[in-house]
Amino acid sequence: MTVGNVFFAVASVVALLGAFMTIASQSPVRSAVGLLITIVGIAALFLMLNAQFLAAIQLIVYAGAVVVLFVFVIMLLGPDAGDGEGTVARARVARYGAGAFFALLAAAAAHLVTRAPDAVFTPFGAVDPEHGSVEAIGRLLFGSDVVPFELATALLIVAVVGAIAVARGKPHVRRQSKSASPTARMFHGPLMARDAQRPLPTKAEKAAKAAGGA
Amino acid sequence: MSSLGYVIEQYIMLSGALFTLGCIGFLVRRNVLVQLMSIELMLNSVNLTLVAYNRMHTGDLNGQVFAFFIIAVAAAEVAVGLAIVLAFYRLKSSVQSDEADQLRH
Amino acid sequence: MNPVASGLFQIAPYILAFVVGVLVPRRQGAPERVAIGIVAALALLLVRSLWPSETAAVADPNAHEWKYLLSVIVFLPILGAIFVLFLPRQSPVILKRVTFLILGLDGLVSLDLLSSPMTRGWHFQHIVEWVPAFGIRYHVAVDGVSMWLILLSTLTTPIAAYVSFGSLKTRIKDLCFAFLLLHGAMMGAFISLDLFLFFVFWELLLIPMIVMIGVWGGVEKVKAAYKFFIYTMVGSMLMLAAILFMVWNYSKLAGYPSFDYLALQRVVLPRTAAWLCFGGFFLAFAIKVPMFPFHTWLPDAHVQAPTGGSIILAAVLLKLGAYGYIRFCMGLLGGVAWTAAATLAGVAIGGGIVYGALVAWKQDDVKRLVAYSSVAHMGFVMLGLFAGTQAAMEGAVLQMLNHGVSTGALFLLVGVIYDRRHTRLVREFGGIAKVMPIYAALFVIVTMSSIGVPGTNGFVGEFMIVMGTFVSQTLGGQARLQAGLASAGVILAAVYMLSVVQRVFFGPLSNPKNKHLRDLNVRETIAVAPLIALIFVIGLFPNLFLSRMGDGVSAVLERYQDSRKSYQEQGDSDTARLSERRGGALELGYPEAPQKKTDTQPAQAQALNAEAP
Amino acid sequence: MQAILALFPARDYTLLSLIVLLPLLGAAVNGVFGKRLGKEAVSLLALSVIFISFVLSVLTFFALGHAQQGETAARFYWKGWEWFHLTQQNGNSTTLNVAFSVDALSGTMALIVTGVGFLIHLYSVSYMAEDPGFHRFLTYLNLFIFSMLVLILGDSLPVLFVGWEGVGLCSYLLIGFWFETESNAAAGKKAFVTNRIGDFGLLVAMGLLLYYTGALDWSGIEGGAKNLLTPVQVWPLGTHVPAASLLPAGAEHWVNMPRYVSAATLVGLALFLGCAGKSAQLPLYVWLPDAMAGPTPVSALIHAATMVTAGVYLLCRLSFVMVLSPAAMAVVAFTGALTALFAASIAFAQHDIKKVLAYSTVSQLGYMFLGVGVGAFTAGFFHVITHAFFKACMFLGAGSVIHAMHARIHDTDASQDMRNMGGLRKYMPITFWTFAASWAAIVGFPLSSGFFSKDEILFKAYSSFVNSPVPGNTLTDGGISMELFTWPTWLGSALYAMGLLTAVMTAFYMTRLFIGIFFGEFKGWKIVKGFKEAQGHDEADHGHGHAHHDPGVRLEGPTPHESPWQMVLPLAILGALAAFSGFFNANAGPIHITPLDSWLEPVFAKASGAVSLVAESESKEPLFLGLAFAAFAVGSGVAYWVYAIQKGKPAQSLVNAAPGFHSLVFDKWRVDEFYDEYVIGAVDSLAEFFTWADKWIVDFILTRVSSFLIAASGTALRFMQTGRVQTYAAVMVLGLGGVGYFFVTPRVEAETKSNDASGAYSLSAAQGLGYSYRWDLNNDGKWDTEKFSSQTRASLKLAVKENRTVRLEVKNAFGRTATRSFDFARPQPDLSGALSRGSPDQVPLRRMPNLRQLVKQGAAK
Repeated sequence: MTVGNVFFAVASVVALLGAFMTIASQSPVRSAVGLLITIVGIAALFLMLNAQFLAAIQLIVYAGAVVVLFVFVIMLLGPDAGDGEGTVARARVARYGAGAFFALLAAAAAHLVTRAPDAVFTPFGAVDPEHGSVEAIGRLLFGSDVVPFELATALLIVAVVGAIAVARGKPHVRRQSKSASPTARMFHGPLMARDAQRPLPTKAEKAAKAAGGA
Repeated sequence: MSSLGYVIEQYIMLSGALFTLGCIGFLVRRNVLVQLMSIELMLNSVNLTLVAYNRMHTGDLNGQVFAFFIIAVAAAEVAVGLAIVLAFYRLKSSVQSDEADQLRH
Repeated sequence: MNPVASGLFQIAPYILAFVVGVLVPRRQGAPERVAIGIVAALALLLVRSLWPSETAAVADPNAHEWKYLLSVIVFLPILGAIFVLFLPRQSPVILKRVTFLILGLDGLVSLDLLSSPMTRGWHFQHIVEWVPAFGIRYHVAVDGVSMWLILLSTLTTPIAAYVSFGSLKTRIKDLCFAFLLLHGAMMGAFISLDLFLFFVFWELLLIPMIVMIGVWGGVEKVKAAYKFFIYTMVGSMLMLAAILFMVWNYSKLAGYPSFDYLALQRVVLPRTAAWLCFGGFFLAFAIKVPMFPFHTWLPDAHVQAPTGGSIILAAVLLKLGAYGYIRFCMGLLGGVAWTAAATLAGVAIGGGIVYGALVAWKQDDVKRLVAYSSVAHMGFVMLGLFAGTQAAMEGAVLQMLNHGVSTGALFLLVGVIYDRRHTRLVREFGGIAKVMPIYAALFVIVTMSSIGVPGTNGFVGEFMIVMGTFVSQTLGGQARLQAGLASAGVILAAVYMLSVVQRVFFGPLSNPKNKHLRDLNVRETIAVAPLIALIFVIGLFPNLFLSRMGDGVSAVLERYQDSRKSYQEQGDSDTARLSERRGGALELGYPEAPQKKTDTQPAQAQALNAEAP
Repeated sequence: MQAILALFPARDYTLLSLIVLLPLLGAAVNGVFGKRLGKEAVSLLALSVIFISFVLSVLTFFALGHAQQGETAARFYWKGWEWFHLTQQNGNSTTLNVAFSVDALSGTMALIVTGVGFLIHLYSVSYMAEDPGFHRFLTYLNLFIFSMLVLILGDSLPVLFVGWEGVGLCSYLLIGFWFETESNAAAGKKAFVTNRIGDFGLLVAMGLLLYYTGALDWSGIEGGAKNLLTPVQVWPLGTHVPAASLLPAGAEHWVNMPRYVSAATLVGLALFLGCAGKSAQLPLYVWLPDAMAGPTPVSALIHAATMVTAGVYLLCRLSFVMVLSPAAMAVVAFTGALTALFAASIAFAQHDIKKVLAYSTVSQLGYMFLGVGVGAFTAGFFHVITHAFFKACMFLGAGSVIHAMHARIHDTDASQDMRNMGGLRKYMPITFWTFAASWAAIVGFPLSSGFFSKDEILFKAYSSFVNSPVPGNTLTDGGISMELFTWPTWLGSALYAMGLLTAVMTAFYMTRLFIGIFFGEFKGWKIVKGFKEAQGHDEADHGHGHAHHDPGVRLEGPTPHESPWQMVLPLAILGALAAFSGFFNANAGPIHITPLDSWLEPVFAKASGAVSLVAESESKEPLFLGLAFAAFAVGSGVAYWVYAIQKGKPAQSLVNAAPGFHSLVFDKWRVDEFYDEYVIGAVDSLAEFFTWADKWIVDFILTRVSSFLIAASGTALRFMQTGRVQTYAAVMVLGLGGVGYFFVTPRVEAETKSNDASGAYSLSAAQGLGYSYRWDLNNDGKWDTEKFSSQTRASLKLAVKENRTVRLEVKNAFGRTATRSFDFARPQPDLSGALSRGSPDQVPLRRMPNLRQLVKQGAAK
């Protein structure tokens, strides 16, 4: 029983427990905390796997940004963020079913692993000291993988813009389309009205405007 | 059990368990927020697998780089996903995914 | 003669045409008159350039062909459609002008097709590898058959657009986009010699067409658009299956895949498979033509479509079906086509010429009537194709042009009264020849063309088809009988067309709403004028057209015969095979086997290669 | 003449193009600019183009006369351009040119068309002067002359067909000239459609001619006419009639017995159908009386003088084809005679003077067909000429009368009713005298034109006999031999009897008309009240004859007066021609002046060879002459007695005695009603049925039912679509689980290859996720190696007739195993050496061509 063994055991149990908490707790805040715990556990496992940089990123991005974002949204929604009335009752069957499913899967996995007559574990080999270091990953990211890296930044920007665009909706101008049928919407779209409502200013109008402005 | 933490199979099984939990969470919970978190769980479990396999092949770091990109994508996804949750909440005054059944009509 | 005088002599006809054009229209302003005059002079120029000259047959027919011409014809409108997307929606004038400019430019460019004498073989051929792994190539070329359909299309689409711009006021940008895309896709379908490419264009043109029906159509437009779409789609899917089956067979037999028309011609399928493939192709084309009993989408689509859409639908889209039959059913599966010809000719006569005419007679809606008359006319076209003689085939191709011209003109003219009265029901009219004399005169002229009065275009086409059917060997002993029955169609055509003319134009002007109808305006006159001119040009000088399509048609027939011969040689054998390469001008651009790497070659070949010095 | 021939050689006679195109030019200019040119300019242009055309025709006529010497037919030819060509499957190409030619026949016809046409144009300028559509009218008339010239001068059937339908079109436009009246437009349509039925026949004739002779121009048809003597099976249509197998054996044999006619007969009948349509013969005559709805000059020009004779012209033109089929000739002759008789009987009871003239035209056309049908082409054509003169003159005279009456009565129908006329001799002397001349001609007054032409036809009807075109009267072709139809001996007598009877009737009703218009008291001071021309629709309206007509109120208005000179001049010219044109071909008794006969002889040379005279008929000629005179005397005498002396009382009492019969004749034997009911009605109900079927069978079954089926299955599948993301995700997970299970389960698959000849067999196992294998190849029940290895292939060799079972076990990455056994058996070798179908040995065989090619390539290198 080395330190590493213990570390792995603790980290994996923490990750599993956190995951369980995420999906099982009624309050979304608790779920978020569970997610946080899992993330920390996985970060620890990353350390075990010689992925120091990733562990850091995991903590920074997930714990620092994603979970915080979740919490913000939960705060924004207030009490509505929780499960509605009667949801728990409705979901009971599903919960029991899911529990049973998970137990079944666990049993199957255990069966597969233990019953294999000559189950041989594949140990990790010796590790390169450079493996997973910030320098090594940085070399890759700014070297051969620079294009996807830059694309990832683009993706993030697009995501931010998109998130703003989606979240910024104006409920008071929500358009009720004429017909519920998507086909009808396609053929009788609102474009006609738009054409009529926003004609381009004519030359005379422009001139009048300029004159009036002057 | 001295190999605890030093063989790939354990990481795979752990990751499988996390993935299954995430899956169950996504399927069972009706709360969109929790569903999103479940998706995060699944992504994390995949990351764990990638990194674990990468540990076996010490010659390159492609697995870790891939995991890095997954984290970036997950961040973007959460941002957009939460924005959609907000928009959805505005539409339905609820975050229960049962309400999101417009696809049917 | 001194050069000045000879120069004057050269341009005198154009000046005369111009003067006539300026003088003929009454009650028009000077700019309109000048415009008509210019159109008249240009029309004369077109006829003059079409006139077969002694120097036409150059030694090397491909010498002066610009190989990018077809690509320009196809992609000019498609790129134009994309360009239109960037124009402001609020300025319809700019949109209309740009669209018209592009369509007009396309028409002018397509006139260059006339520079080639269209001898046997492919012209303006252009081949680019597209997806080599699946044997898909960008292979475009024209022959004497497709060239005329392209020219018909480049003539009618601007007319249709011009008419639509006059009568449609909403969503102009979408309209421009649809017109350009539709035009490009139609051109593409006519020039593709790669079946994949063909299929892409074939499906592509569906989209703007249903949009055109569905957005600017009548009351039941969505239903009609759906009906059109689903009918066509059913056929297309079966055609796709047939194409893929043939490609699969080719790749199995030749060792490499190819979607190329020239390659697939060589595939000789076992009997059952050949019949199934033929069925797939034929259904797609029969729906498009349309042949009985797949015709019921046509009246609905025509009635609901706006005038411009109807013109394109009648003038070009229906031709795609007949063209597809010529190209693919007769070219790829000639044996089956030959065997089925007599039966199908019976369907074309009974279900097309007779049935279509009789049903047309009983219609109240003028557009519906014209739609059923299309069924009858296309029955003639299909009969010509089934007859399979040179005369009948030439007649059929010519009749396609005729139908495009005269039915296009009919739809245009029906659109005119629809614009005035917002109804097309025959009983709403009567005696309007009194208030719209020019309109009535033009309508009667087009009617005469439609019923095939000699001297107009309709006669030449029908006459050639009937005569070709009389002497047909494909139809066997029934040829004379079938030709006789088909010529009975000329009676029925007179019955239904003259009935509608009588009920709409003659008799007392009973409906007070019709008392103050305006006669044709300048826009409408300009739009219909080229069609009227073509009615007489084709009717009196059909050789201008036939001389350029004869070699193309004989090549089609040669292919048909070859295909039939290999089908007969195939007998009851249940394995597919490839027929011999024929070589020559007709196989120009055959997709040769890709250069194989040495290690994939069979062992024997390696051994042989090793032995060879 | 030499100068003309030098200027325009016979092979390139450009003058023809001028003759044809000048009227077109007139039509085009008048049609487009007519409204702005003014009436004077329009009439000047329209008249001058026709007149120039006429002058050129005269020139051409004399040039022809100059060129035609002796027995050879002169023919001037002008080719415009190549129209199109018809290429057949055997590569033969028939070129159709836009070409015109003129010979004695068409030259004469062109003379009549342009000459009579010009006179009628002149007449129309005055007659239509007040009409608002004046320029339109002259445009149509010019266009008609153009079409008619194309018809007669066209050098091939298709070019003729252009004119043929062109005149039909002009007729349509002119009948419906006053289109505001519904019935006029309907009459125009009726004319066009009926003509189209005839055109259908012509189209079929063209197809058959193309098929059998390979040509459509006159000389080509003449050259290939021999091929028309081919038997054609017309029944059964297929190999046999399937339904006939239900019949008793004898009947089945009778039904399925092949029946043949000669191609010439088919062509002849189809041609005759075309001619019957255009020339208003039974059963397609119905349009001509209705066509009188058009302006009177139109009736004179189109429906009396020129267009309706086009059928006779065509049969004369293709006389060499017609005589190849005695059967078709008999049909033509008999139909002609029957039409003549039938139409004459209708003319008895009509009051509308134009109607009487119309039926008399139909009747006279019947005469012409009778003449052509018995092979007397010259006689038939001569009647065309004389009829053109006297009937045009009568129509124009009638027009003049109507013009005068209309000025008084102002009612189109009433001003054509002869019960409102009478005594007009006093008011319109010139019209009277010209009308008298043409009356004399039509009733066969001795030495008038009609006397000669009719007498010739009647004589030939009795005496002619169309010979069989083949010796022995049996056609043999390709093992089929058939008897041709021969003329029965009684046919000539029967035709003659019908013709003679018609002559009597013609004399009677024409005299009745003549007396009714010009003699007695003028009755137009009062109008016959309630006059309605019989349309045959309303029984009660005229069911009891005209006994009940009340004399109406006295009308105010001018007295009838003679027409202006533009109308009178044509009348005078035509009247003179009607009186004296008989001497173009006078052949009766002692008179024997036959320039026309010798003029046309070369044209009909080929045809007249096939016709012979019945023995001893020459000697009976005086008898026939006497009979013809008797027919005239009896017919007109009785009419004079009835209508002039007795003032119509005998006729009145006859009508009163048999009112039903009279109304039947008055209603034109109710043929129109019969057609409406049974022919049009049948087509109409077929169309109704098709329309119904289109909606409820084609569209319903094909579209609605299939769309309903698809919609129903869609509805069923819709229950699976809850619209909730989680449901979809759950299904996804289930699917994923399935895939996982599939991967976790090991499976044994192996491809076996066997070669029975050598006894070598091999197995190659499929690979999978982490698979390892162990084998039991020697069939001992134990694994060859206990440990799993990566060996995937195994091979074994068997002796003849040896059986072996091989087992294979597979373990996958999860340690699960699966086992399967494979049986091998080597059969007794097949010594015959034949390879069974589908055996693997065939695989290399099929590849042989490739191998051979490779060898060839290698050799080439």
